[in-house]
Parts: sequence; structure tokens; C-alpha cells
Amino acid sequence: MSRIDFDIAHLLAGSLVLISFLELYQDRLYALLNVFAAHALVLAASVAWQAFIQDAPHLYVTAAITLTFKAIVIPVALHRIIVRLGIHREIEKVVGVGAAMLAGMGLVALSMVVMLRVTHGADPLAREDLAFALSVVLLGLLMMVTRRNAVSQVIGFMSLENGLVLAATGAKGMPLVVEISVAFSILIAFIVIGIFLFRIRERFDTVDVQVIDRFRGERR
Amino acid sequence: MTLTIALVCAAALLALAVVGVIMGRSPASTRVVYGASLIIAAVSFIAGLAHLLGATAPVSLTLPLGVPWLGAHFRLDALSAFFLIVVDLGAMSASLFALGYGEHETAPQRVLPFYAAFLAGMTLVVLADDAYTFLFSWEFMSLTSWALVVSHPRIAENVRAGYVYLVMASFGTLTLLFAFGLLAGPDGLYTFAQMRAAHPSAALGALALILALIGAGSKAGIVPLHVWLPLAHPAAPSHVSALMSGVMTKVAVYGFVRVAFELAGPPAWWWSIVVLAVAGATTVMGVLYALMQHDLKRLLAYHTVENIGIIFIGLGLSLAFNANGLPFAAALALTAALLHVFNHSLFKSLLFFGSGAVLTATGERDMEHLGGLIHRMPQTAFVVLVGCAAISALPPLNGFVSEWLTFQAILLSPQLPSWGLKLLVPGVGALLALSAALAAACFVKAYGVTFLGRPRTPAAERASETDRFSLAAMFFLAALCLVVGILPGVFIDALAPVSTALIGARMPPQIGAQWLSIVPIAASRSSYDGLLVFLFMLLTGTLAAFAIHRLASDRLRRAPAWDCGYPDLSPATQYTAMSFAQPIRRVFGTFVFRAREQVDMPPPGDMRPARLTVRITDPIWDLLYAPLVVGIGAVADRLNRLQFLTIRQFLSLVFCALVILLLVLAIWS
Amino acid sequence: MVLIRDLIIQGVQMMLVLLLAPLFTGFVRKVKARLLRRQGPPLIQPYLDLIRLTRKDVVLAESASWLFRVIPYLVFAATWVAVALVPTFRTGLLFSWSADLIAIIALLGSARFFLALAGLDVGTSFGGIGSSREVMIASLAEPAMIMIVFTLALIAGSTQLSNVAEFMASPQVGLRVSLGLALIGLVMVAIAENGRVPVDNPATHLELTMVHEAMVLEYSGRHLALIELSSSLKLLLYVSLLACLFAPWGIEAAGASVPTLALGAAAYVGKLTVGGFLLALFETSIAKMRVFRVPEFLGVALMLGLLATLLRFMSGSF
Amino acid sequence: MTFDALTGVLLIPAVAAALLAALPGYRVTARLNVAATTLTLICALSLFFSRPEPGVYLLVDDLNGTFIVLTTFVGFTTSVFSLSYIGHELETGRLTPPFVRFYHAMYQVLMFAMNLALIANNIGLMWVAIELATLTTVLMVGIYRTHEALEAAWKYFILGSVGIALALFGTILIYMAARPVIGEGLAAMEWTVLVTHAGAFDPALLDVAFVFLLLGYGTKVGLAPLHAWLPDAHAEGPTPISAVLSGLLLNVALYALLRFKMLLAVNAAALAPGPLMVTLGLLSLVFAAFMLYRRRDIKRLFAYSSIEHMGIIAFAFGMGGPIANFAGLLHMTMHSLTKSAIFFAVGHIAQVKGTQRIADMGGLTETHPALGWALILGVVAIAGLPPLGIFMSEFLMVTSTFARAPLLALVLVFGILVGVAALFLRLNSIAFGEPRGSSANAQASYAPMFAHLALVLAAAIYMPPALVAWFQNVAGLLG
Repeated sequence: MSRIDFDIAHLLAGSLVLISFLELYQDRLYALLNVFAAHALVLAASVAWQAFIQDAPHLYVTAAITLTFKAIVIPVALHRIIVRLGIHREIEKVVGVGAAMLAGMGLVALSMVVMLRVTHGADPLAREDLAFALSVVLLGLLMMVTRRNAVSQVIGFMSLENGLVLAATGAKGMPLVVEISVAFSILIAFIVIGIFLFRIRERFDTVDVQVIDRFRGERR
Repeated sequence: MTLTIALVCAAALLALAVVGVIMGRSPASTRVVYGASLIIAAVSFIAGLAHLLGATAPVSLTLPLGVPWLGAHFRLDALSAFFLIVVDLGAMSASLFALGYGEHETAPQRVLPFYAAFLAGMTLVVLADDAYTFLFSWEFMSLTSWALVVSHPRIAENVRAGYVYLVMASFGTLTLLFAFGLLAGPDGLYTFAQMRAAHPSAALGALALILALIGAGSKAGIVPLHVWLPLAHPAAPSHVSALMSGVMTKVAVYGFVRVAFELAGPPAWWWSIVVLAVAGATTVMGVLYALMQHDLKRLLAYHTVENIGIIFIGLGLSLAFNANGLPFAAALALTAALLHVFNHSLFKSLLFFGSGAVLTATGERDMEHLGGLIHRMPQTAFVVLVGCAAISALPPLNGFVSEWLTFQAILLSPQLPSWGLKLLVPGVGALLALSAALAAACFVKAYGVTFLGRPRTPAAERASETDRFSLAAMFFLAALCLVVGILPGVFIDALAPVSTALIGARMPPQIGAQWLSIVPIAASRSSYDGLLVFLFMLLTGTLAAFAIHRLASDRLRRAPAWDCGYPDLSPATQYTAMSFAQPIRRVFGTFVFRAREQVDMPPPGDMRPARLTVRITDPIWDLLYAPLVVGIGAVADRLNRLQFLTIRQFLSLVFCALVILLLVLAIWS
Repeated sequence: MVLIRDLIIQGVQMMLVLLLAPLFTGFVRKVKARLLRRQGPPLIQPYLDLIRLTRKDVVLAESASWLFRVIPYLVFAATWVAVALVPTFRTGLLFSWSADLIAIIALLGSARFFLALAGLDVGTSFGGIGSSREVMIASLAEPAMIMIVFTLALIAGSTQLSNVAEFMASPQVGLRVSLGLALIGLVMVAIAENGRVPVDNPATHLELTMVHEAMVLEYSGRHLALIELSSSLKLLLYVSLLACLFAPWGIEAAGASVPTLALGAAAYVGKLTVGGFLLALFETSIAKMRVFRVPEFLGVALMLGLLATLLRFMSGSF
Repeated sequence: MTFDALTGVLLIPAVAAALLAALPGYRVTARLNVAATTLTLICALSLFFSRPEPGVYLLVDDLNGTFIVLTTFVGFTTSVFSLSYIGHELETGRLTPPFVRFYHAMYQVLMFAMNLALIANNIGLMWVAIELATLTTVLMVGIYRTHEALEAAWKYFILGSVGIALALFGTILIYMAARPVIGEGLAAMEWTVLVTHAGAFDPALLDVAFVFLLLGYGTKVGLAPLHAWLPDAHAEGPTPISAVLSGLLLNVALYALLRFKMLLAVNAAALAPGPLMVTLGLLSLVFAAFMLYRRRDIKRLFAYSSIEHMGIIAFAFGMGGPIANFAGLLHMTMHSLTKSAIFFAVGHIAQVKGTQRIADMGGLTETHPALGWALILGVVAIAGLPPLGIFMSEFLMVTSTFARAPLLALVLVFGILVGVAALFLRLNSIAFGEPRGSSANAQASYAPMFAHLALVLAAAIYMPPALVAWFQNVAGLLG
């Protein structure tokens, strides 16, 4: 594969990690939504690029799904949910931005260490991609853990899943990628619908504001 | 052949259990189950006896059951034959007793199936010849007896007793599991035959022995693993209590003997130190606990602990002699222990039957509410007296013989080279003597308060003699106690094959000795003739009676008892169990049980009664078990918070797990 | 022939002890009285008491059971058999092998067991107090005794009283530490077992202080006579035990001719006299101790016995 | 195409699901449900005799043969059980007819998903199947639509999704590891191919992959600290689903883990998966054992005991070796049967007592002897006491472990003991003591319950040689 292909793929994957950091940085919901849209956009581009350089046409489908579903439908839907349910726009954090950033750095470093030492067999592109993908996954998980708002947690989960798609598309000639991305889109749809149905305003932890402090499990 | 019969009997008992389930509440079920188990046990008893006396070679048999590639191995050798006899004798008498006693059972469907299964379990334990079959039967035995303990589930303390019992039993089984895992080795040689052949290293054998001591000991009730015993044994119906106390503990002893003398390989001298130390402590603690009780059945249960201690003293001595190349002394000690196993199974069953008879007659287990039963139930009173005399090791009854033999074994132990034993054995001897004396004291208390004196409650006043089946069973056992006492030689000789099989030596044959006396080592050294002593006492006693009645007066006047100037004293003024034990409590209890007495004496003119409150603490429970319970509770409370985390917190658990594992990878390679 | 002779000798021994026992008790009383500057009862007083008692009716408490009436005979039989097996003037008695020293102790133990039951049978508090204290004392005295027996057995290499006595008579037994300890221990146990001062006072009738007498408080007539007789038998047993173990001089070995036997009997009587005198002297010169001092007293005996046994275990030279 | 058993195992549930979704009415559909599971079971059994060659997507070998038969069998008995259970729920009005229809359809979908996950020859396909199974169970857990139920479902859903994501990442990594050796395309995701070439894979990549798979599928297995969804999902869902979850779904996830473990076992350079599984297993065992003490809800109690036993099983497979693996397989089978039997009993108990609070039941052996003794028997079995099957597996496990790694065995036994103590503590207050709660006689179907217990009993006493050979063979495969 030519140098330029490699560099572009590298650039896209790297910028995906960068956007994950941006997501960690946000403290307004709307802004977060926009950043996530960008995240999905970049992913779509990266997938398309992979489709191009691996000349695997079915990946274009994945790219299309990502673009329409994640970059447009979901953000809009979430936007409306926020308005409808009157979720207030502040993002409650468990740890401050700074700490989250530092943790994120650590995670990226960790994924680099783990991956780059790992895959000396595989071609460099895949190696880089995997490393970036792993960091995106970890950052997404970090976001789910450190944010209290339902919406931002959903977004965290979705960016996690973006990392997966990145990895899947990076894995050259991997079958079932499309199916998997479809399956995941369904999953996310479930989550979003769930949020809407169960009227989860603030957090995952409970199903309805009124029952936040009610009997949970076996609490006495 | 004999083995086949025994196995068939066990199978029949299991079938009987099913029958018990099916018949359930029907009125005939009691008669059917107990009658059938009586017959089956008798058959199996004969098989065992034939094998032991026939002194035939061990027979073994493998069935395609249990662990598939292993099969279920069974073996009947001298040792298992002897214990089979003990089990079946107990089973026979218990079934006979229960033919009458069982009629009073309110919920027979909760007793009958488990009773038969329990007997089957015990039989299978002594026949098993591989680790799986052994532990399977062992735990099955525990489980069925547990079901019998909780056969009256509305009584909270029974349920608690069952709980403690089951937990301790599982603990014991798991310990034995370790022992066998050790002996079986990594490639799983589970059959006892393979273990015999294996000859484990000294350290490994020692570990196995200690594990077996803990595992089997917890079932037998050695201190400090005895806590379940005084709870569980009394809770069961009396004939089952008799089986648990008189027989099941012996099956546990069997387990220990099997491992210690056969499977653990050649003994090292210091093994016996562990055993002897534990045994000595068990003996005295058991009897001291018993002295503090006023619940008749619990008192008996604690005496089981004491007698188990005596048995383990014998076993420990035998191990010591065996390790130091003194096979004949070892044979003596082992025979003493085994004879005591037999004796204890006799009189402990008898005494529990007696307590059962009292229970049915009065509905009371608490001695403080009894008294004067000798007038109401003379026959029961008589046989129980025999039992008490036997367990107190009074000549010419059987208890004395085995303790006498144990003393003889102790007297041989200066020959032991190792200093540790030289120091330990005399102490153990002293403990044994002490416990013998205390046991006598304890049974004076038990019998005197229960049967003698004046009835303390209307219930005791209304008591009536128990039914004929129960009496038959008790008289049978009492007669056996006497027979073993006056003809011990016969039984000692019968035990010869066992010691020959385990140690390679036996006691000198006793049948030849003059006047049927027993001579453990040499006539010049020591001898005892129960028969002659018995005849002498009979002779002199009757002689005196005859002479006095003939030559002097035989007139008799009834008059009120000497009241020291306070007429018509109420029965409440009699000595109670607690007050009887008071001197001994002050001597021993103050530092063992931290016993404290508080006297609340009202000033003159104050009409309220004076009060004496006695506070007794159980050191072993307080020091060993209570902390454990508290600790587990605390940990459970701590961890329980994890049930109530939020989803985000659970997610962070996952996240942390992931990060940690990745870090491990990053660092590891 | 030999058998018959042995039988006769055994019989003689039994009769002898039976006849001597009350006399010995009387003798001790007499000496005590004299030491207290009293006239004291005649020597034969115990016989007269026994005869009087046997003549009297038995007054039996209403609440007494059949056991209460059997026990005196049991106690008497056990004690008598026990004492019949202790060598007095001759070792190697016909039946001596039928019960060794441990068995003799156990026989006394069973006698005590039944006596304590009798104390509980009538159902008054006096009997109870007596038996409870009796068993408390016994629970310490018996192990002490067993320990002493161990010591002797380890020295003589036998628990067979005849053999022990013969060994003691033989020159090969020198002065030994363990032997001394055993002697002291045995004396203490003997005092306790026979309810003598300072452990108990055989003469008292104040219920709260007495042990043995309280137990038998309800007995009367021939029953009481048997009890009295067996307690004096027991006293005699311990004295003759001490005699044959620690003063084995003049005791005749098996197969001795009749005149020498007479000599042995004389020696025996002599020993009894000395023993009785010493006992009386001891009793008059010491005060009775509180009941709860007794455990300490007997604890000492037990420790002595244990120490002696330990020494024997350590090496044969002690 | 010719109808063979394999397609049957998949097709029957799929078709049945469609039918049940379409058909109204409880009586018919419930019967149909049973009929479908029966047919599936028959197909599965026929796999013994005619075993098709592994294809690109589907595969049957000894390993998943065990699981398939177990799954279809328990699926069958559970459908029989739910026949009476759901009927009762309808009467009491906890479920309305549309939900019952939904329930039956979902039940078949679940069966389909699990069978697919088991016989998939393709790691991607298996992943999809397991995700499907998760989603269906999520929906069924929430079916009562009480706050607690919805919350449990939600919790299950979120944690499950994260687990799925991690598992997928692991799957991708496996593919990455396989591609250089096998080449691109489906072949690099086929079990049959993977196992043969696993020796040449990049070991380090396999390690990372296994970490993700362990956490991903371990979430489904319910290993601590990934267990959080399990107790609530068991407690709040309908009891048949609790039975299926404990008895089957956990096994399916475990099966996936075992497959990947086999890959690593083949590769010499990769890290031994054993230690990881042993650690997680012991952690789950001890943790769950302690959690049992403070349980107030009977279904949650047994849910935690499932965690405990999954820990034991994971431990056994982690130890490896013929005996331990055999013990693990046996333990897994016995646990499925016993635990589902227990849940059958618990379901009826909760129905007659009208509550799941342990405090409100008591003296069960007096009010409902059959149920009470069945429960006792079940607990005795689950506690690993004879004469029931788990005793044998624990015997083999402990003895074999103690000879190899005494300290691990100590921890294992400690956990088991603590668990047994806790279980019987609770059992006492349920089965014994003063009777509490209603004593109305239950209209219950005891057949499935006692059938399971009978099998468990039989296993401890006599195992047919064919079965043994089969298990031993599988144990050998697991290395």
C-alpha cells in the first residue's frame, strides 16, 4: 500500500482519538452532541477510506450507516429528547475535566503499549488502527464511567462502539463487518428508545425520577 | 459372601427408606419399618460376626457405581467387620426400642425414611474401600442424621442444632476430602488398595493423619470440634440419639483408625503426641461440661465426648507403641480402645434409651423437673442404674474392663524412648483417672436427681413404666454390659484379628487363663477376673443379708424422713442437679467455665425469696466459634453494599477490571 | 490339698479382717480419748454397737426406694471383697490375682458410688449435701490414688498387690524419691477416703460440717450397722495397704508354714497398733479444715502422685 | 435442501417463534411452545447418531454436543414448567394475554439464539447469537413492567451491551491474529480452522484478545466483578426465565469462553488462560458465598448461588487437566439441572406464598411437603452433599486440586463451606420453623422438578459409560 493511503488512514484514526478527548472535555450537552456528530463523521470518513484502499465495497455500506445513523439521526433524536424531557444542559461529572484528561492520557498510553508491542506480525496500518481503536474504546468507557447524565453516557457508549467499528474496518478483509455495525446500530437504537420510554432524565441508575430513592434490589 | 450379605442388607435398608416415604403417615408404618430394620440389622450382624470370628481373609467387591472410571469398591476385613458388628448391634437394639418408643412419634413420616437411610449410610461407611464411596456414605450418614435432628422443625433450637451440625459435618467431610486428596496424589489413586500400596512420605502421612484427626474427630466430637454434638444428639428422637451417640461417633473412630493405621503409612512417633494431647483434653473437658448440665440428654451427649477422648487415648498410645517398635503394647492399647468402642456403644445406647423412656413417661428432659422415678418406673430405673454403673467404670461391669486395659497400656509406656511421650503420657493418665472419677460423680448426680429422691413436678409424679419393647431393648443391653464385664477374655480374643491385621501383633489369648481372668501381659504383672469379683460380691452380699436377717432382726418400720425440726419439707428442698454439682463447679468450673455464683439474700422482713444465680460461659465457643461467626457476619455486611451500587458504579467495576488486566498484560510480557 | 489350704487361708484372711476392723476402729477411738485425757469407750464398744444396731428395727423413710435397702449390702460386699484381697499377714493369696490394685480402688469406688446414691434417695437436703461433697472429694482422691498406684506399679513392675508387696519386702527396693512421694500421697488419700480429721470428722453430727455422716443420716438398724462395719473395713484396708507396701516386714510369702504364718499375723497386728496410734495422734493434733480447703489438700496429693509417676517415667533410678 | 437435525435445532424454534407471535390465546400457544421444545430436543438427541460434517457456519462436535443436549433438555422441561406457571400468572393477572404471547415468542427466540450460539462455527456468528440471546432475555426480564423489573432489565441491558462490545473487540482481535496465518475472509473466523492453526498465531495478540473475551463473555457468565446484572435479572423476571438464565444462558457464555480457551491452549507461547479463569472463579465463589448471607429475596439468593457455582466451574476449567475438566463439565451439567429444578420449586413457592421475601415464608415442609422437600433436596444438591451429583464433581475437583495446588484448594473449600453455611441458614427459615404465609395447596407441575433431581441423583450413583466416555473425550479436548 502506498505511503499516502497509510498517512490518511493514520490521520483519520488519530483524529478520532483526538475527538474522543474533546468529548471528555465538554461540559455542555449540546456541545457534546455536536462533538459526537463530528466523531461519527470522522469515523465514516475513515471507514470509507478503508473501503477505498482495501477496495472492499461492502464497507461503504458501513460508512453510509455510520454517517446517516450516528452522525445525523442519533444526535438529532437525542437533541429532541433533551428538549422533550427538559434535561438540564449541565453535564455532571464524577471527576473533573483535568483528572479525566489525565486518565485518558494514561489509557491511550496503555493501549499503545499493549497494542504496538503486540502486533509486530500484522501490517503497520492495522497495528496503528488497532492501537487507536483500543484507545477510543477505552476513552468511551472512561466517559461512561465518569459522567452522570444518561445522554452523555449513551454518547460515551456510542463512541466506544465507534472504536469497535474502527477496529473492525481496520481489520483487513474481515467478514460480517456490515452485519455487526447494523447489529450495533439496533442496540443503540434500543438504548435511545429505552431512555425515551423509561423517561430517564438524569441517570441510568433508575428508571424514573420518582423512584430514585425507592426500594432498589433489597435496600432496607 | 459375608460382604455380599452386608451389602444386600444396606440396599434393603435403602429400599426400606423408600417404603417409609411411601407409607408415610399410615399407622402400620412404624411397626413395619422398625421391625424390618431390626431383622435386616440382625442378618447383617450375623454376617459381620461370622467374618470376624471366622477370621477369614478380607473379601472385597467392586460395583460399577460411583466415579465411573473408579467404580465403587467395598471390602470387609477384620476392622470393618468389628465396626459392622458395633453398628448392627446398635441398630438392632435401637430398632427394638423404637418398636415401642416410635409409637409416641407425632410425625413418623419425618423419622422413618431417614432412620433406615441413616442405618444404611453407617453400614456403607464401614464397608467402603475407596475414597469416593467412603466420603459419599460418610456425608450421606451426616445428612440423614441431620434430617432426623430437625424432625421436629417447629422447635427453633432443634433447627439451630441441625444447622450447626450440618455445617460442622460439611467441614469435617471437606477436611477428610483433603486427607484423601493428599493420599490419592495428583493422578487420583482413589481406592484404598492403591493408597495402602502407595507408602506416602512421613511428612505427607503426618499431614494426612492430622487432617483425618480433624475430619473424623469433628464427627466423633473431639474437643474443640465437639460443639455440634451436645446440640444435635439430644435434639433427635431418643433412639436416634442413641444411634448418633453410641454408633455414629464410633463410625467416625473407624474412619480415623482406617486412615491412621492403614492408609497414612508407617507412623512417626510424634503423631501420637498430637492425638494424645487432644484426647486428654477431650476426656476431661467432656466430663466437666457434662457435670455442668441439667438436661439429661445433653449430659449424656457430653459424656460421649469424654468417652471418645478415652478411646482416642488408647489409639494414640497404640500409635506411639507401634511407631517405636513395640507391637505387643500397641496391640494392647488398640484392643483397649476397640473394646471401649464396643462398651461405650452398649451403655451409651442403653442410657439414651433410658432418657427416652423418661421422656415419654414425663415429657421432661430437664432433670430439675424429675425425681423419684424409681418408684414409678422400677424396671427402667434398674437398667439405667446398670448403665450408669457401667459408664462410671465400676467393676464388675464392662466400662471398667476397657479403662483398666487402657491403664495397663499406660503403665507400659515408660518403655517409649521419646521424651515428649515420657512427659505427656503420665499427664494423660492423670487426666484419664480424673475423668473416671468425675464421670462417677456426674452419674451419681444424673441418676440420683432423675430417679431417686421425691418427684419435683406433677409430671414426674404421674410417670408410668414404659412399654415392653423398650424394656426388652434396655434389658438386652444391660445384660450385654454385665456379660462383657464378667467375661472380657472372650471379647478380647475376638478382637485379636483386628489388631493382627492393623499392627501385626495381638494380645495373648485370654481363654486359657485360669478362672476366665484376663492377663494383658503376664500373670505376674497384672490380671483381673470380673467373673470372680462378681461372684464374690454376690456371695458376700447375700451371705451378709442372710446372716443378718436370720440371726438378727428383719423387721422394718416406715416413718417420715428426718426433717431436722422443719416438718413436711417440700420436694423443692431436695438437692438439685445444679446444687449437687456446686462443689465440683467451685473446684473446677471457676477457671474452666469462669463459673460465677451470685447470692441475692433479702434482708430480714423482706418477703421475696433469696436467689442464687450461676453464670457459666463456654470457653471453647466464646474463643473459637463466636469470633468466626462475628467475622463472617462483618464481611458479609461489608460486601453486601455491593448489591446497592448504581449502574455507573458497576460499570466502573468492569472498567477497572479491564484496565487492571491490560496493565497486567503490559507489565507481564 | 494345696488348693484347700489356700482356700482356708483366704477364708481366714477374710474373717480376720472382718473381726479386726471394728476392733481397730475402737482402738483408734480409745487412743484418741486417752490423748484427750478422757476415759473413752471400751475397745469392744464398736462390736456392741454393731450387735445393738442389728437387733434394732430398721426405720425407713417413706420416700426411700428399694435401692436404699439394697445399697448397704452392696457397699458391704464391695468393701469386704476389696479388703479381702489386700495381703495382711501373707502374700500370694488364692484369689489375689482376681483383682489388682486398680481393681481394688475401683471396688471402693463402686462402694462410694452407691453410698452417694443412697444419700440422694430419701430426698432430704442432708443426704444431698453429703453425697455432693463426697463425690467432690472422691473426684480428687481417686486420681491421686491411681497416680500412686502407677508409681508403685512402675517400681515393682506390676499392679498385682501380692507381687508389689513381695517386691517391697525384697532387698532390691532401696530408698527412692518416688517412693517417699507416694507414701505421703497415699497417707493423705487414706485420710480423705476414710473421712478422718482434717478432711472430715467421723464423730460429728452437725449436718453442715459433715460429709460421710450426712450421707448415711437416714440409715438405721442393720443397714447402719453394715455401713459402719464397711467404713471400719475401709479404714483397716488403707492401714493394711500402707503396712504391706511401706512396712512389708514380717509379711509371709506364699507357701509358708502355719507357725510362720502366726508370726506374720502377729507382725500384722503390731503394724495395726502402730498405725492406729499414729492416726489417733495425727487426728488429735490437727484441726478439721473447711470443706473447700479439702480440694487443695487433695490437689497436693494428686500432684505428689503425678510427680512421682513422672520421675519414674523419666528414669528407673528415681 | 434435505432436512437434517442441525437445521432442525435452529429452524424449529425460529418457526415456532413466528407462529407464537402470530397466534392468540394462551392454551394453544403454551401447548405449542412445549411441542416446539420437544421437537427441538428430539432433533438435538438425534445429533448423537447422525452428526453432520462441520460446515462454514455450523458445527457440531463433542464439546457443543454436550451443551446442545443440555440446553434443549432444560429448555423442554422449562417450557413444561412454564405451562402451569404462566397459567397461574394469567389467573392472578400479573401477565395479560398479549404479554403471554410475547413471552412465548421470545422464549422460542431465546432457544433459537442459544442453539445458534452453540452450534455456530464462526466466532462472529456466535457473537451475534449471544447478543440476540441477551436482548431477548432483557425484554423478558422487564416483562412484569414493575419499577424493579424495568430497572433490573435496564441494568442488565446496559451492562450486557458493554460486555457485548468488549467481546466484539476481542473477536476482532482474534481475527487479526488469525488473518496473517489463515488469510482473509470467513476462514479466519471458523472454529475448525482456527483451532488447527492457532499454534502459529501471534501469542501477544491472542492474550489481549482473551482479556477482552474473558471480560465480555465473563459478564454473561456472571463472574464477579462483572456479575452485577445477574441477581436482579433473576429476581425480577418470570421464574421460567430465571431458570433458563441460570441453567442455560450462563453455560452458553461459558461455552464461548471455553472455545477461546482452547485456542490459547493450542498456542504454546500465549499466556495460560488458566490463572485468569482460576482467579476470577475463586473471586466469584468467595464473593457470592458471602453475599448469600444477607439475602432477603429467595430468587436473588439462588441467583447469587449461581454466581458461586459459575465461579467453581470457571475454576475447574481454569485448573485444567483431565480430572478437573471432567469435574467442571459434570459440575456444569449438574448445576444446570439442579438450579433450574430449584427455580421451578421457588417459582411455585413464590406463587403459593404470594411473595418472594424469605421472611414471609416458613415451615414449608409442613404447609407444602412436596415443594418443601423438593427445595431441601435441591439445596442439598447445590450444596454439594451426597447422594447428589454435585458431590461427585466437587469431590473430584477438591481432591485433584489439593494434590496440585493446596492453597487454591483451601480457598475453594473455604468458599464452598461459607456458601453451604449461608444456604442452609436461609433454607432453615424457609423450610422449617413455625409455618408462615398461606398454606393453600399449590396447583404445580412437579414433573420437571423431580425429573431434574432424579437425573442429578442418578449421576452421583451411576453414570452410563457412553456419557462418561463422551465427557472424558471433551475433557481431553479442553486440555
